[in-house]
Amino acid sequence: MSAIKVNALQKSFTGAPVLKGISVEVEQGEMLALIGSSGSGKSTLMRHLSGLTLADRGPASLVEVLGRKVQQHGRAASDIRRTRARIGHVFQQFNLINRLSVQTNVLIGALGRVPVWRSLPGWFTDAERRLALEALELVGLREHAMKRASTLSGGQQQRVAIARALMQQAEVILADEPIASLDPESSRLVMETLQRINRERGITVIVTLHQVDYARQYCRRAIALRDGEVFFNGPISALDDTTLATLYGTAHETAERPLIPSRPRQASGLELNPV
Amino acid sequence: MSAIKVNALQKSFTGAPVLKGISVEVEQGEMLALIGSSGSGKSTLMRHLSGLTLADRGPASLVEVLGRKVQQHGRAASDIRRTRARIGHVFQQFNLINRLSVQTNVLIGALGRVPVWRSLPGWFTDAERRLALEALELVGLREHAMKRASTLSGGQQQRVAIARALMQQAEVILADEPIASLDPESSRLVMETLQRINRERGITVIVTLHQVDYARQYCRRAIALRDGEVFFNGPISALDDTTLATLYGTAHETAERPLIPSRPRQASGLELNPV
Amino acid sequence: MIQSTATNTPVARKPFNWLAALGWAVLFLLLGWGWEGAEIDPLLLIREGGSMLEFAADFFPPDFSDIGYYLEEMLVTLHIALWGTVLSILLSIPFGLLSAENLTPVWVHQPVRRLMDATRAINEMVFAMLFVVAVGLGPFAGVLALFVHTTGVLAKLFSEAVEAIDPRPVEGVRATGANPLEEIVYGVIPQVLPLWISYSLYRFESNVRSATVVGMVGAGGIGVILWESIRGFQFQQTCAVMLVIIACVTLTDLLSQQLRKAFI
Amino acid sequence: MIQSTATNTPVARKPFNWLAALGWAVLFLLLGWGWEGAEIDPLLLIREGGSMLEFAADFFPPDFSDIGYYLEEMLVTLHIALWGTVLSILLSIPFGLLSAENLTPVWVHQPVRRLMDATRAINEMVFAMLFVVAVGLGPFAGVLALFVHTTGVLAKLFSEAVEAIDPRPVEGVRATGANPLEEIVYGVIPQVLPLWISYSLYRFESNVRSATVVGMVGAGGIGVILWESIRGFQFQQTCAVMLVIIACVTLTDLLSQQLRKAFI
Amino acid sequence: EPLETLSFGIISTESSQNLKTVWEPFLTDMSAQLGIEVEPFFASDYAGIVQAMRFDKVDVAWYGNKAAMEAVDRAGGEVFAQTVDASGNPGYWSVLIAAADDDRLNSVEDVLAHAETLSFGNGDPNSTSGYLVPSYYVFARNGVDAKQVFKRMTNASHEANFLAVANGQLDVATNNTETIARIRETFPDKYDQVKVIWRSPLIPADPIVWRKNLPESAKQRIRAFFMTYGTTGDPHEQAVLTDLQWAPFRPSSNAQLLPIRQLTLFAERLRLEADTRLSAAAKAERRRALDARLAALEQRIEALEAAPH
Ligand SMILES: Nc1ncnc2c1ncn2[C@@H]1O[C@H](COP(=O)(O)OP(=O)(O)OP(=O)(O)O)[C@@H](O)[C@H]1O
Ligand SMILES: Nc1ncnc2c1ncn2[C@@H]1O[C@H](COP(=O)(O)OP(=O)(O)OP(=O)(O)O)[C@@H](O)[C@H]1O
Ligand SMILES: [Mg+2]
Ligand SMILES: [Mg+2]
Repeated sequence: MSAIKVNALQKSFTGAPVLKGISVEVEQGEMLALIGSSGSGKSTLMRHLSGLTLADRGPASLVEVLGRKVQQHGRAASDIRRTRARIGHVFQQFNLINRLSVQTNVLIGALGRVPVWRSLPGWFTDAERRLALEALELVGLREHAMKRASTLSGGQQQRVAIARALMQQAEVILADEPIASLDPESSRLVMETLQRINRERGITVIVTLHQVDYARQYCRRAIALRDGEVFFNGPISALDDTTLATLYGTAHETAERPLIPSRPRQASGLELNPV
Repeated sequence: MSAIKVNALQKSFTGAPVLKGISVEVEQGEMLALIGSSGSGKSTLMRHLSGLTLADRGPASLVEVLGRKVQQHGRAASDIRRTRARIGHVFQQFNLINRLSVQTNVLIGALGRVPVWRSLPGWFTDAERRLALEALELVGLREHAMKRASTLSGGQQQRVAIARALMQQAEVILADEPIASLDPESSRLVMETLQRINRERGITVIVTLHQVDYARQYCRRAIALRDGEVFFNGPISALDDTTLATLYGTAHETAERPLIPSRPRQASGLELNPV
Repeated sequence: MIQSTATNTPVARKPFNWLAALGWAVLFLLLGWGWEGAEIDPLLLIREGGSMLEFAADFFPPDFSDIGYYLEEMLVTLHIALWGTVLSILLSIPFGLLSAENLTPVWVHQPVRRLMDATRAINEMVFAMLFVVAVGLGPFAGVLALFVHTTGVLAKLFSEAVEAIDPRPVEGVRATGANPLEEIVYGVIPQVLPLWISYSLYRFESNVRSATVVGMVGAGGIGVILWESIRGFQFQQTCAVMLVIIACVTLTDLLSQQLRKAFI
Repeated sequence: MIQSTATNTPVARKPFNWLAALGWAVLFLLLGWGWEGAEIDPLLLIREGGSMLEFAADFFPPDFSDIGYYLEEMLVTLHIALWGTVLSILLSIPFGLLSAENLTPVWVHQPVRRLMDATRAINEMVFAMLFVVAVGLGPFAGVLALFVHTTGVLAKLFSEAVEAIDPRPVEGVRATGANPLEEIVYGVIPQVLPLWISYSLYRFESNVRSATVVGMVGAGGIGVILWESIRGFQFQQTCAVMLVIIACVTLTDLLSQQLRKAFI
Repeated sequence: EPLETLSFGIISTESSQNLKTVWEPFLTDMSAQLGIEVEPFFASDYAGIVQAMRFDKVDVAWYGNKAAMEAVDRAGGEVFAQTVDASGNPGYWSVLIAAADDDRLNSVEDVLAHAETLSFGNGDPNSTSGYLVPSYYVFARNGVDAKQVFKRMTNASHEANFLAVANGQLDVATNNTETIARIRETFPDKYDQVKVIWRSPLIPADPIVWRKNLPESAKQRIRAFFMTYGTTGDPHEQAVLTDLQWAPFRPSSNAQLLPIRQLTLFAERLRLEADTRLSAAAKAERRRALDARLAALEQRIEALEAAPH
């Protein structure tokens, strides 16, 4: 069974198309890398998977996760909350609640399964608190549990976001650049944790990565977006340097202006002058 | 002459020491990599350099940039603003103003040299607007100039922050993980831009990096922080794998809990169970 | 470090905003019209400043001979204002959330907003009379009248704070499968709490000052004394009463600052 | 996916907050005491609900026979409220910024806050008389009295919005060597603008309603008509006047929503 | 110097409302006959108008008795005319009201006899008919303290007091004949639920006050206008007065305020007796001073009454 099924997904923001008819499928238990240049639509695609952004109205447009509809024709499914509880989403910008403690931020991961009468007054059980601390321990932040989220360093905040997703005990994990702000060792540990829960528990993992080396090391398959379209979809081994050069290089020529203008620098009027 | 001089810098937050007596010097025209594991104090050190955070009171504590005092004994210098105008700071969390347009965010970089009567009502000259657009072009965002900063993707926001620092035409650039959210091609271009302004204009650049490869490729010297102390300070070639392993690995054992507990997994009570 | 040598790069500017220009034009027209309508003449203030000073001098020195009585009435006021405010906070939380555009669909927040508009617009005196008829004269009628009016104000202020929050933390909570109540408790409330505290204490403070309703229904209190002393031309007593009120407002303000600090 | 098998991991909880507990205890004690003091008896409301309804029925149908007069007076009110509010906004911006703890040192914001406390606490009637003495009876005195009081309120609300901002964008501006004014214009104002707009329009709306001051100084306006019609037991006229005010409040609220939307 | 405009202050008094629409024709006539512009100010309270008169910002004002007394004492005002009720009454009366179906209460004696079981609605302490008059005639004269004899006493406006009695929340309350007349017109059913159980001596009708330092020529013209208005048989003028519910004005003077002054001094004396903080000596001292002023007032009133009108 496929864990994720996306069909004919289109999305534009104020007229500008960002996703241009994406159709992909991800098998249960896969660990998939989602790559593409900055602004190619990776985060937007991820947000569609958990139904936080709704697609443009389209007759064939459909997103299914774990066999349940998330959105269809640009309308959210009615039982979307129950599906979301089974999807862990690590946001690129972390989306922590700055004023709450690190531990509470992690405990929020459990909201999908804690009854409302306990969650609203914040009556988490000792077992849940212990679980939160263990998730924090797994990302190396056990001692920061009682700090306010806003006082953490960038990499620490990122790891809190990961701990929150772990706390959720989800069946699908969407990790949007989970190691962007992490040092090599922390990165390795986070990727290994993702790999382990993928291998040992069969959890489906989609991870957005800018460092292709990590994708090669931990994932078997990759999907590459370019300019809102699926540019590559296949085994990671097929991602050779030429493909990558086209993916990142050419994308800039079409989707955005070249970082280095193709014209000779002098003629372009851009020059580095003394200040 | 040294561009940056830091002496006996100590900082604690609510009692917990984060910087434990840092003394470093950076020569004019150097391109320096600042590395260290997550939470080791890199961003905090950077913030001390532009005087956004004040050190603990200490008799010898001193930060000087471009021969001018930024802070001494934990007190800001009186002419700190003029010094700040000469320091470009790319923040790890971008620190953009979400509700303003991308172009205005970049134009803010010019505030240090625009007279108040023009800056307050937002009367930037055409020359300044052109400069802002060229800075945006350099980071590949020319076409997003009129969008609101909050609607950009993570990597795009990071590049706006870089464009703002370029706009500032500073003599020292402090870039805090400027390529964390960027794809390989964008990363290369940003690092090359930094390298070019460093080489061609003699601008001093300090860049925080988690990807040691980039540090090796673009910088000659590195300073590594571990647990709030200078762990390494020397040519990048001396940064061998053992040093790095100690830097990142051992740091976790002292500063934070291990990501993988040293005890056997079973005994620790942590287990990956079916959900 | 980048500097333009060519001048042919087109400069991007925001397109001229006709709607905003129209808005400003209307505002200035209204102000010009109102200058006439409100008979504004700033020079008068300067020319006749002397009589203002003369009048102000009547307030000094303050006459504290009845201070015990003032404090007693202050207590009555506190009772009434406290209950009026606490009840209205309890109601403003749901109504404020329901009238926030970013939390509820248009067919919920529009009617709720209009209901709140009405409770603010209807004169407190009318509510006071309405409640007098049911519960009789006395502080309870005052509490009820303050309560209704304050609910209208607080619900509006609460909801507009909610509309200005950062949506990302809320999405973070939503993505865990939390239900809407949990989104609010964990994503919204922590962001707006400092502002909500400040609004609540501001309304408490203005309920302490409000003499009209409370005086109407015969509930007494410091505001009524103030009113009476002004109407009795006992300006030195007025001054003393005002100092008592200023002290109370200052205390509330300091409390507000401390409470918010704990949440910012 | 992680699940505890051992129970020996110590559970971290926030230490018990004695100060907060004390605060709550005091609040509940006061509320309990106030229950007596304010003679609260919710049952009365239910038992006597009938007479409330009966009384409310007197307000219908509204009597619109004098609608032209009401609209004329509404215009006067608008002139007065508009000028009173606009002047106070102009003053509240500097005072609000000066009394924000995160922008100014303690020896600036404390005195400014206390000054604002005083302008709020001193009865509007006193200000009204003060200005009557200088500029005579009429709308201008009303404008001035509203202006002073509204400044106190808006400066407080403005400053508390400033204290709740995200400090990071401000640091971003500061790091470019911007001076404090530029930090405010580029770092602070964009963040607080939606809230400031909502406060300003809220005060405009409540100035439209405020009959006390304006009536006091003989400036006329819709609020005074409302007052008089209630005194004269002309409840059907009262109802018509209230409907006019509700329409005005609703318009202001809708305007507020639109304006804020442009900035959120 | 001659007046350019005449500021005319009009307040809501106990016995009438200040409806602008009703006043307008009268003011137009006044302006036409005086030959100067009349600028009216309708205010809901007297405090501002009195201060304005003190600083010469208001020239003529229509006040209630209490306010007129303040204007005379503090703002250099002088009473020169008096309104007359359309029915010819030279004033109005303070009353005590009770529920129509309450058979226990039919007189002041009944009220005082059942006092400890009754809840009493007193008026606003600044009100002449709601507070001052009943305090003296009902309570001071009978040697009782209203605050103490009743089960419960509240202070509220006439309107609130009336409604509370009609709805049975109060047993007795103060009021005046003008308010009751208004209610009779607008709410006949409410009116029927209430009965009047006591009526005070006459309270003089509202005085018209000018500031004493007006130019003499202006005073003459103003007086002439008021004294002749509606007496010439002009049907328009009569219609205007009817709308205001008045008959033609009568001349008056500060002497009109003497009974009110007397009541005020009595009230002050009552307060003095109740004051527990003053020492016995200080109390006696002040009592003597008050008594002296009361005696002087008494003499003036007697002298006036003896003199032929
Ligand atoms: N304002 C603050 N209050 C309390 N603690 C703070 C504050 N700012 C930083 N810290 C703590 O100081 C330590 C160092 O933070 P810093 O941001 O300098 O780390 P860093 O080296 O930049 O890490 P990263 O690579 O994750 O960005 C962290 O443990 C962090 O929790
Ligand atoms: N809410 C929005 N309104 C307008 N445009 C948006 C919005 N969200 C995203 N976009 C635009 O959509 C495009 C894709 O954004 P997205 O965040 O998906 O990119 P990404 O692939 O995640 O990039 P990065 O690697 O930089 O995070 C960008 O050009 C961005 O500016
Ligand atoms: Mg992204
Ligand atoms: Mg950092």
